[in-house]
Amino acid sequence: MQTYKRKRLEIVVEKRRAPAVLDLLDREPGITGWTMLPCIGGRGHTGTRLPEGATDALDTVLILVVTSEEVAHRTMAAVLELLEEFVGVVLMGEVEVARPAHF
Amino acid sequence: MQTYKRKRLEIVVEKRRAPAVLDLLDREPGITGWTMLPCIGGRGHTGTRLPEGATDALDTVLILVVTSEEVAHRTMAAVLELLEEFVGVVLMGEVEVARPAHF
Amino acid sequence: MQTYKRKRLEIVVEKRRAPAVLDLLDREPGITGWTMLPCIGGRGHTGTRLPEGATDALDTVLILVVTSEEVAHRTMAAVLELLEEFVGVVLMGEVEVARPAHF
Amino acid sequence: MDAALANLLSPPVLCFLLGLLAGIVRSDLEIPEAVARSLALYLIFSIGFKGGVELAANGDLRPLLAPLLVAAGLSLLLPLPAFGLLRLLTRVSRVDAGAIAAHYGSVSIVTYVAATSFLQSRGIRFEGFLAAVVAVMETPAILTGLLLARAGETTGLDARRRRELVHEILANGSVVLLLGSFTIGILTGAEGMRRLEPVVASGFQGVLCFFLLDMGLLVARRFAGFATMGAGLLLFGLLMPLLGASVGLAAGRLLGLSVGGTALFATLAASASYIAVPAAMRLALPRANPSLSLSLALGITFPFNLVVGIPLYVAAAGRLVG
Amino acid sequence: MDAALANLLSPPVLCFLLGLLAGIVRSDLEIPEAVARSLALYLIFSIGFKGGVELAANGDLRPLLAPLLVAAGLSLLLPLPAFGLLRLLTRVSRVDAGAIAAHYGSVSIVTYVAATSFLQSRGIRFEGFLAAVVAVMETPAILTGLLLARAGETTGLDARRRRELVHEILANGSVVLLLGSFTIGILTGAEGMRRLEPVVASGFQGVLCFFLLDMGLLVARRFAGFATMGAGLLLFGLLMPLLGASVGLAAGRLLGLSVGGTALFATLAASASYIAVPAAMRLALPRANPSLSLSLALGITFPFNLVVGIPLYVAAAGRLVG
Amino acid sequence: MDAALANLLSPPVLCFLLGLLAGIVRSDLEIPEAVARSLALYLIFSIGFKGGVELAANGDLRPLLAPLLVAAGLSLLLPLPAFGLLRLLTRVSRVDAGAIAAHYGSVSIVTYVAATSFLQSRGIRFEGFLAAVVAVMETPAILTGLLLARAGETTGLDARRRRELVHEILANGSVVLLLGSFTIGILTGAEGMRRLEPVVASGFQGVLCFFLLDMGLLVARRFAGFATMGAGLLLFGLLMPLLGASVGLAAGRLLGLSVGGTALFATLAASASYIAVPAAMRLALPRANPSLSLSLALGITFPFNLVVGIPLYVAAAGRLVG
Ligand SMILES: Nc1ncnc2c1ncn2[C@@H]1O[C@H](COP(=O)(O)O)[C@@H](O)[C@H]1O
Ligand SMILES: Nc1ncnc2c1ncn2[C@@H]1O[C@H](COP(=O)(O)O)[C@@H](O)[C@H]1O
Ligand SMILES: Nc1ncnc2c1ncn2[C@@H]1O[C@H](COP(=O)(O)O)[C@@H](O)[C@H]1O
Ligand code: NA
Ligand code: NA
Ligand code: NA
Repeated sequence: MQTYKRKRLEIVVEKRRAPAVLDLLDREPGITGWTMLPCIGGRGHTGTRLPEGATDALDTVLILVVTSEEVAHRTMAAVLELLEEFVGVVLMGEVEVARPAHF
Repeated sequence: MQTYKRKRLEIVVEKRRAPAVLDLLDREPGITGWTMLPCIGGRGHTGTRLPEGATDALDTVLILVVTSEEVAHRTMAAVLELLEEFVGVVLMGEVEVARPAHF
Repeated sequence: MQTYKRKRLEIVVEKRRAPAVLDLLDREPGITGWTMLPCIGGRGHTGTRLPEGATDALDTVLILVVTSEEVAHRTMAAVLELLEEFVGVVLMGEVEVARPAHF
Repeated sequence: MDAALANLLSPPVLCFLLGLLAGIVRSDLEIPEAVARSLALYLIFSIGFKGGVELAANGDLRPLLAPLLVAAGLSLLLPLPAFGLLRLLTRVSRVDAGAIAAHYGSVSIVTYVAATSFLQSRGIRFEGFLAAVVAVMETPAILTGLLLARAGETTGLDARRRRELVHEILANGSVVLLLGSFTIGILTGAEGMRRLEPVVASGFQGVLCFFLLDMGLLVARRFAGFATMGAGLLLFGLLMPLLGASVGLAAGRLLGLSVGGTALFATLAASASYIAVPAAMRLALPRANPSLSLSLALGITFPFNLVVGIPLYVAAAGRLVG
Repeated sequence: MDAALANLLSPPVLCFLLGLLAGIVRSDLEIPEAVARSLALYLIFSIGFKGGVELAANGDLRPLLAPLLVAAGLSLLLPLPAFGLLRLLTRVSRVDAGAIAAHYGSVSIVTYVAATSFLQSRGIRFEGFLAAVVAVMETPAILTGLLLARAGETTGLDARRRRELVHEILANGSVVLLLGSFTIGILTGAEGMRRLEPVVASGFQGVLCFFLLDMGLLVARRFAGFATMGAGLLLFGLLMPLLGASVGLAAGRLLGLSVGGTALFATLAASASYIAVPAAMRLALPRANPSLSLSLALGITFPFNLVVGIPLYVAAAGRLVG
Repeated sequence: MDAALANLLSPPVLCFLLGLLAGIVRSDLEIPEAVARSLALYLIFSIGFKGGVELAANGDLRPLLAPLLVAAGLSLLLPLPAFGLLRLLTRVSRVDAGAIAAHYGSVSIVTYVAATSFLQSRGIRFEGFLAAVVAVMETPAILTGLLLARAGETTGLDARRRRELVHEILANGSVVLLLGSFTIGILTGAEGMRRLEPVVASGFQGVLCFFLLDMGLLVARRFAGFATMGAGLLLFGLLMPLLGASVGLAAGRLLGLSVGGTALFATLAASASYIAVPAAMRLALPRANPSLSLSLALGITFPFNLVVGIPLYVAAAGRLVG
């Protein structure tokens, strides 16, 4: 099966910052889509987070974006700037897709 | 630690189509397993999906499959054919495993 | 955007074994963080798991760890040893990050 | 007027408005999905069960037949004027028009539930078999919507897809639960009610309030999409319930239903599905844009019926039948 | 006969059958996991609390001791005939046989709950301390099952694993909740009941109905696995509850329990765990196939007990004791 | 003493202790997050609604003004001594001290709910408008905490962040729900209560029990963090509620509140937020360590207030006012 190379961004942010990140993605014309997954815990520089019955203040999500190399680099920089001092990580990996026009 | 190369497929589909995809995976003898994760939103050619209290009609899931290169290509083609006009994306990436017989 | 190479580990284990795995990660000084995601099903050598209303005994989670190549190899071996005869898979992939000190 | 105000100031409608307000100011108030969906199942179970118990008390199943047939007919036929109106007022594609038409031929269970709650608070009785009428109206519209959307296409659905679709229509979760609880109500009657009363009857208003709070949040989220939708679509979302209600009122009168029953028939015809039909549409018309029909059914028609429509239809039924 | 029909036509059993039917026709009806698990916690809390309150009313804790000891003994010993039957009737591995035997030595809380609901609807009283009996029967079977599965192995569990397992057995969530709510019932007595009555008592039947609806859906999903399981296993799933019930009836009679108490003892012995034991088995016997034991306990023994077994055991207890 | 024992042996507190115990022995008992959060929403809605209904019964809104102003003032000012104490007793950073101070200026709704439940069980009445007092105390402390944390920094928040923060404070989910349900209570009054009574009133104690069970589990999980926290912080978690309560008692007395009202005022001042403030702090002070403040508010101050504080404050209010 013929495939085409794309970049795969993974962004872990607090659920309450996700709308700001999604807004940013929606404003970047090179991005055709994203997928958001829930997290049930994490550890980083701001300590350990485990599910809390009482508050969702510490919940995080993982946002997955597949896009071209150029857009991926631009987006990575933009997201990191947006996050600023906020919690979060941005990862970039390789991925192959079969329908190049879709991404 | 010695590792072996495999392919890592990610399939995002509507929850209601997932059983059809899993059936397909279960019928392919080269595939030894899969993992399914819930999504809490997404955007693509069919618009934006966010969690709905009222209906689960728009819910999506992410299915992860680790398998050999050959089987991965075959499966990618088969899943895309199954999805046809339905919503969904299929991604293929590289991954290393330690227990080659397991995948 | 300048990026740095890291390894990306994915560990799928039963939810009840996750604390043991997280303990292991927390004791490895080279690891600065992890992210845990819920799974809603899976298939492997111990059969098919789908969500059960009655018991969470079969629930699994996916733990994501980004770290250096050396630590990743060490951790992969340690996790596989911990899992022993227990259910689970460990995958290693490539990833690029922008803030090298963070991982 | 008085009834309209009473409706507006009832706890369920106020909870809906609170949710709407919270959504509009983008509060982080959020009812977890798993719980909201369970509350919907509870509401469906309750109205089915109570309808069955009520029917068992009367003992006579004969008067059921005509209303059920008329209801199925309404569900099959209402997509036609809906489709016509959409082609007239808007520029949505044929596929989207078919999908939207299917939503409006079908019914909104929560709107029905809110209407029964309004009737109860006013002391107006209605026929127990109406729970079965709801179930019967849920899915026929899917067929018509599909035919409208696909008309002109040379290739229909292939055999497997057709089988899947029929299955989806018959085995739809809310239909199964509604008919099932209705049957359980008939089978267990007063004794069953004695056992379940604290849950299905006493708890009903409170659960409805929480559920409508969540509906308000969801409806507010839909508002964002209105900007890109065009005035024609918004107009459709207000005209279609009035058209449906008129047909429903006429049908209720012809069937000789009580005031309450006629008002509920009108409410059903006026309402648009956002549980059963969206699910079926993902299978029947995967290329239809689901946000479009949900924004209309959930964002416009649902609040319109809840706040303005229900007291209006009850008043009209009172004039026509009472 | 009459009792069997009354059981079949009770709301809880009908809800179970509705879920079963929905599952068989592969309806998309689905109770969110988070809610289903919470309903199970509610049921456990309620029976524990009510048992404790009942015991506090009688005041006398002495009659507790013998039943608790016998119950623990039953849980420890029942895996032995279960294991024997499995080796006789089926070809499952030693590890799987041990795991399955552990499930059958332990108990199903939901089956117990359904039995108390059946007794209540027939006006048959039972001893309050039985809630503690349930707790005591949950985990000893795990030890026996483990020993059976590992017999013949030269290496046992290492020290850490053994510690983990003992912890799992003692700190198992349902055991802790059941004993805890039982204790809270004893400590707060009638005054506690006055405060919690609307939730733990009035709501009980309704919650049980919803929970059994979900159980029906889960059981139907298990049916798919039967094709590959072989007739011997299915037979075991029907024989073992009858054997367990006989032992339980005898034990109840020996202990001098009431008709209701004896019937519940039989039900407990006849039932198989699908909450506490599966969890412990993942730790004790990770290589055992969890689908196998769940398919048996959930797919065969649970529906058999719910629909046929409970009225049977109650009738037998009536003859034996009444 | 008697009251303290009665509190300790009440179902809600025993459920909390059960959860605590289960958490300490690391049981796998777990209430799904989605359900726990929904129970919290239920509790918030119930106290708001009941407060509103109560106020509507008295008809007079005037006595509301002074308590609301004083409450807002307390929330604004209490972070000052909290910050001072923290700098004195501990070595946490300025940012963390500001964040923690904000939590303690604000209030814990669940502590308030537990206090009303305690008052009810003792037959002590309190003013209905206190539900509004809770809402008013939730967020002002955030401002003070933020100013304290940022004092000395040359650059404040930029305009966008400031807008976001004001929004977070005003549109915070629990504030909106509390004020909203309070308003619905006022608008629908006795008639609304008649409809919602089975859910918001009868069910209250039972839901509180389940919620506190989960709180116990969460609190136990926090204990693990204590090892690294230092004695100064733990001391702060015990001293600050006493200081807050004293101020609250004085305020209640000055405002001429009833014994119950004064005790609730004290409880509010003594309690620390773990719903509204943590959410706002993620935006206002993202670099603050959220585990630190949650461990204090949830792990020390909450159990202290629940088990020891509430009966103490009620007794003190009785002396001061009664
Ligand atoms: N090395 C890592 N590997 C995987 N996930 C991480 C890592 N570091 C941080 N995270 C995730 O990012 C979240 C925020 O990290 P931080 O901003 O460092 O507190 C954490 O809660 C984790 O979910
Ligand atoms: N470029 C993308 N990156 C990540 N996820 C995507 C992308 N495009 C689509 N998706 C996911 O696939 C789902 C279906 O996409 P579509 O069929 O294009 O509507 C979306 O809801 C997303 O969850
Ligand atoms: N080939 C695979 N690809 C993706 N996930 C897998 C694969 N094999 C196993 N898994 C996951 O790992 C879990 C345990 O696998 P196992 O230990 O083989 O039963 C399964 O339930 C799956 O979630
Ligand atoms: Na309609
Ligand atoms: Na048993
Ligand atoms: Na305070």
